[in-house]
Amino acid sequence: MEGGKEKDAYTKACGIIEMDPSDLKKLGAWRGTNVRVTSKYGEVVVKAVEATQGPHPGLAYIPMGPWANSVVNPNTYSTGMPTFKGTPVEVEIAMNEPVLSSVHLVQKKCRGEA
Amino acid sequence: MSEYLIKNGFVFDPTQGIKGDKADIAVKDGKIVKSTEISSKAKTIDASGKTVMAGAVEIHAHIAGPKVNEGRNYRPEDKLFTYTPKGAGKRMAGGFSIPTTFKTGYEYARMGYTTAMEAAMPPLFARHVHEEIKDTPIIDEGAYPVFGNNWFVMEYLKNQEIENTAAYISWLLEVTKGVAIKVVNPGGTEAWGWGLNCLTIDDPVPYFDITPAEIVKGLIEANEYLGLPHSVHIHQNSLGNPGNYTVTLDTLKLAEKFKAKNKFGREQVLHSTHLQFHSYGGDNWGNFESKSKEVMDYVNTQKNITVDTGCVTLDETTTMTADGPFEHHLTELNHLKWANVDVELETAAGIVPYVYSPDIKVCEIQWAIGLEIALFTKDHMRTFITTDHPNAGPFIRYPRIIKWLMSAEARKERIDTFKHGAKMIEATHIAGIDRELTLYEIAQMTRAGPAKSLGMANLYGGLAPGMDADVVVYDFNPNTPHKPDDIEKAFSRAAYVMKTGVPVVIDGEVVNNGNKRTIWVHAKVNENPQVMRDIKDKFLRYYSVTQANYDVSKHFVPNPYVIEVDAT
Amino acid sequence: MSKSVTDVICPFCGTLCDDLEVIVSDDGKKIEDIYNACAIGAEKFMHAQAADRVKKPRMQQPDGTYKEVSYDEAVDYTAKMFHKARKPLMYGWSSTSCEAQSIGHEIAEKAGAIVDNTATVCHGTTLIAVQDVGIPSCTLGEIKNRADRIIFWGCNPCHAHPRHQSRYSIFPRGYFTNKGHKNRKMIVVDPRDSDTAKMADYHFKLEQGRDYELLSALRVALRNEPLPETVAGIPREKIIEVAEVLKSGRFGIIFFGMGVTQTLSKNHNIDNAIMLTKDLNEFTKFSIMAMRGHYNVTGSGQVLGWQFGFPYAVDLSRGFARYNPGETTSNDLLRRDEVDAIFVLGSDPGAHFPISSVRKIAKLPSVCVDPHITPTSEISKLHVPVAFVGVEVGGNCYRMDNVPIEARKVVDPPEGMLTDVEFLDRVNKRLDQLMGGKK
Amino acid sequence: METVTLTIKNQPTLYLEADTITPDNFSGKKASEIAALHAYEGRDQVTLGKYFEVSGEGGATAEDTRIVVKGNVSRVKYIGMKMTAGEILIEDNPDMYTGAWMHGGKLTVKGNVDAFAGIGMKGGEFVIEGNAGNYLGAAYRGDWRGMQGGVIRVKGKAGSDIGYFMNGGTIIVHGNTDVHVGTHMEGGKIIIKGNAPSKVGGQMVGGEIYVYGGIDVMMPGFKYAQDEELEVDGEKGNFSLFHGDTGERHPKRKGQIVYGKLYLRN
Repeated sequence: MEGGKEKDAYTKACGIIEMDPSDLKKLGAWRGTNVRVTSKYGEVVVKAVEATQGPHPGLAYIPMGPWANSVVNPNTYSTGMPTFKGTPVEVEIAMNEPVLSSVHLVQKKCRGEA
Repeated sequence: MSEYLIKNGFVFDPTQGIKGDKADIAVKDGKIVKSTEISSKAKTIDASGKTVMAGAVEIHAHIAGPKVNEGRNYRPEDKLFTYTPKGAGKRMAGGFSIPTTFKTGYEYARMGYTTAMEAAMPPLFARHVHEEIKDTPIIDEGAYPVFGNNWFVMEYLKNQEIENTAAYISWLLEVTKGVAIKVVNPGGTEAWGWGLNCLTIDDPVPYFDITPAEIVKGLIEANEYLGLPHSVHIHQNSLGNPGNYTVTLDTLKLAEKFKAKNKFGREQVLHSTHLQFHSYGGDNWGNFESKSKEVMDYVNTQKNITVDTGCVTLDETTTMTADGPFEHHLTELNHLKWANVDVELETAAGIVPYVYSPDIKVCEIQWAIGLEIALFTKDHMRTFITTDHPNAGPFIRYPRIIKWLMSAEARKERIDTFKHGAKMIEATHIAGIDRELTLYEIAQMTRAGPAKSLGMANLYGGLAPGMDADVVVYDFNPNTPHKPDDIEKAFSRAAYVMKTGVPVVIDGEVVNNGNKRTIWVHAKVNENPQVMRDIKDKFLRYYSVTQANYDVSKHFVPNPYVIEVDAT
Repeated sequence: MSKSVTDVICPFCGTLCDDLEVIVSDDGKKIEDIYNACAIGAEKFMHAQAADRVKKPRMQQPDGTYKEVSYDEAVDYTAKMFHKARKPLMYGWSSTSCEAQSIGHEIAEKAGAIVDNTATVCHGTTLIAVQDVGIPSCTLGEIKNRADRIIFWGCNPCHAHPRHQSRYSIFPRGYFTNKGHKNRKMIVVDPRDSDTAKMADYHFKLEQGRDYELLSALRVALRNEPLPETVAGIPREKIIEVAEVLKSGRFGIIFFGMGVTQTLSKNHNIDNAIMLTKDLNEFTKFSIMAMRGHYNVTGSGQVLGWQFGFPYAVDLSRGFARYNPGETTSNDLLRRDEVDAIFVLGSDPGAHFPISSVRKIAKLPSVCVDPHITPTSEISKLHVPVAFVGVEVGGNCYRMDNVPIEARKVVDPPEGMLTDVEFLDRVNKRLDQLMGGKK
Repeated sequence: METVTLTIKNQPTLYLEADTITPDNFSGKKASEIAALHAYEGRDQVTLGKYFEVSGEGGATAEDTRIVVKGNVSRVKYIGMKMTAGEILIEDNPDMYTGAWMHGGKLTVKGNVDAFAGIGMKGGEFVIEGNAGNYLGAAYRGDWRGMQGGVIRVKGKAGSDIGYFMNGGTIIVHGNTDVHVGTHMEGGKIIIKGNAPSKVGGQMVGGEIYVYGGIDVMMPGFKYAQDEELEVDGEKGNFSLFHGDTGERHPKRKGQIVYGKLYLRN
């Protein structure tokens, strides 16, 4: 994260969704499968990984960065703070779609291409 | 260089004993000079029909540092509809009870104050205090580091090690760029580390095996050993509690056996601050009453004590003090928002908003006590006007306090609008006092007196040749009839203020940001390897910062005025 | 010959460790090694040394690519943007020095800007809560020396503040805590089995979004009032047990993080946590502290505080300062199209704001001042690289407990590279010229 | 009573801050003088006349002055701020701070209001025929003195944080609300005729909250006291009374603890 946001390491650390092993199984995904995460507010392709800090069936976690922010609830309830935590999402397999780097993801979203 | 002649004003200068005589004040290169020393090119300021005094000196206010800023940040409602927009050469300025740094500088200057002391600097936060001082325009400022609950001080004084205490004080003044020894609720604030307090001068401090009385005596002794410009400056135990005047007298009596030793002309060994909060009788809020007479009868007999009033102004304000347990007590009483910071090894601080309402009996009595202290005073060179800003009210109310002190009619008008006037009169002396202070006495209480108590009488508070050219002209003619409100109006917006030779206020408006200085005291002592070892050890084991990152580096004090003391 | 620089401040997180030792090459240009830092902090220092670092300002071209421009052109573009805009947003300020913040505020006054810092998406809701109910707190050394009850609520210091537990909260042996972690009971509240939660004596694995109810329940338990069978998925008996544990300590502390500030109820969660702390002070001594993220977000709040009276989201557009989160906060301003230009320094909203806000930034005249290439720099009209504060230039910073610590310079910046202070100073002067002495 | 009609003719590109639109400011003024009153768009000081067609003139006093605001005012803030008397009718949807710090008079909005409407309200009558945003009748940041008096009636639904730090007066919402109703409430009355999802009456010290619909999750610090037959907003109903928030401090009166009251309609 402090090593450079255009770098692969950032994508590896944050372009992921941590899921409970039982949820992965239900989805038919393996560790490292690319998945599409969709909420009321947007969608993003990230890599599914097994939660290291678990277990928590039904609960998934995209750490931070533009991947998470593509799907979070921007409602601030007039406090200035978007509702970053607790957004209901759907996860589906997206085997053939790439996980974009932070810079590319944001650029594409801003151009309306993603 | 610049020369000025302030002509034909009615001059009040206690340092020279001038009591309203018409006189001219000559200024050359930032200093007061004899009229014969300036050339014909000197710029003339016509002060005829007006009052001329030296720049006023604030001896005790909370205007810079962590708790002041927490007060600002946690009270957005204190700024609501109070802002003055930016102007030519002036930053925007806002806040009522806790103004921004810019507003602090501007408002002091507009009232004719040219020097102010921040009354409680937590050493660990000294850098923050100086950052704010740097951003406060016009006025000279200094800050008192707090010592009364400091682990080094308590450990040395437990063994009566005065020399080590003095060496530690000398070190701390230098690394924090501090001015004097401040003591707040000695021992009680350390006890607050465990949620406890010391309410008398003999309550032992948990774990440290020392009493508040021993801390105060030891620090007085160390102060005089060093010969610092100011004396020990104390906020006593049991502040704000009914019946606390006995604790106050007990503490003041500790000064009796000490004598001032310094080269600065200071005569007192103890300055007792915001005495109003410490002059309470009764044993609960129901039978709460004034004990100002008992306290001032003692103070009047003791030349080695100076005091300031801590006058209640009857405003909504923000209380803030290093007396952590007191603020917890207050929030339990008024249920308003409470902020607290305990500072490792050193001190603590608390903040609670407070509404001094003229409809509440206790507040009315507190208002009376503050004024009574000033009115019972026999020697106005030893009693100074403060509001303990912002604790008893904001400093912008000084002109109103001056009005109340100079006019029995103004006091009566105020009392007449109180909801519990009759009960208040029963519990106080104020209604029976017809004394009206003179402009000369006001000049003593706001200029010459505090400057002398600070040991800075050679610089501030007077108009004698050689002193800093801090000169104020008020649009007030003492020889013509006036209404009480004219006093308040004149002192609120000075007609002309000069700070070290630079005109900073004209017709009540700031015209120049001046050449503000930060004052600190460099007290030289003999090398003391033991104390240096103790300091190193405490940083390694108990502090959360390294010793190398504790010093306030020089660039935080860009325009210093260093007072040198040699105690070797 | 290499030389060692000691007592170096780590410009990563709000823990602001000040005991790093950095080994620097003899010419003062290269960092060779770092001691005492956590992995993230060490990476921050090494990143400054990256060979592919951008060294010149870059202007976005119509096709979306970037072209190098001079610092003079960058200063001119930035000043003209401020001159033209009627309500610019100046966002970030958390990864820079107080000196830079102060010059930024001067520009903001002239431009009628809104100054907002990263608290707006981290602990802004904490600041709202503090304004509503206050905050009993302390410095980190107090915790090291006294604390025997430690709560981590919605935070995971094992990952986000790696040295927090060893330096201040769990392991150190202090004056009254000479047995280190054996003196302390640790309670973690987190819906996940985080690595921090795994170390705890008690772990409340609560339902997502029910922090407010659980905090209330602990307060009800302290007053011995009846409770429902479960609250937030936690059984009543457990809540009562933990309330007793908290009461029985001699000095307790609640640390909380974005797990509470960003969850439903937001400021109310913190408000209730503060009130729980206040309640506990009727039984023992208790404090509460926000685990601040960026190393100098606290400093931004301090400087804004003494200059304007508000800790973030300060609207100077009408020539005086106003503040109201929900209106003057970056994400509300962007969502509602309230601003007509954006200047970013010391943060990366492109990565940290919801994508709907980021799209708005991309459409506005925009300047991003950042040593790194970031998602923000790559959607801004102008990217201005600067020296790393805390590595290549010093400056004052404030730790999460508001303790001021002055960051040190360790190595020289690349030749010709401006610092934040230098760049802002030039923009300020250029803006004065453009305004012709007015405003 | 004289009527001044403001019809918006130019939309601001940013937002217009028009705290001068009150009967207090309009009284005693002709149309041309009203058009010359100041407003702000960003850092630019502008006049009302730049954005509004002004017709009619103010009455002799605020009490005798009625203002009708026509057209799309969704980018206009602060209409009716600090008004003390007279009437304002807004035919469309005004933005934030409508009727903020209102002291008296009557303010009617035909459409919806955005956040912070009626904050710090002290008196008067405020009717919103559409929906209200967040922080309706709430306190300004940091102030422990929220709504003190007056009546706010919302015919539609309301957002979160209504009646935050409320001390007096009445808020009636005919529809549903979002989370946090009457948080830190110390006095006054909130009536919700629809549902309130959760966090209702949290940290409540005093005052009354009525909920006719459902609450998904109750706060833990509310304990059932008794059922009561009451007349509320002109209609009779049977309610279950809960006392709370028991996690909060509560004053005592005549030896009895005084709780906040939460009434759920049976």
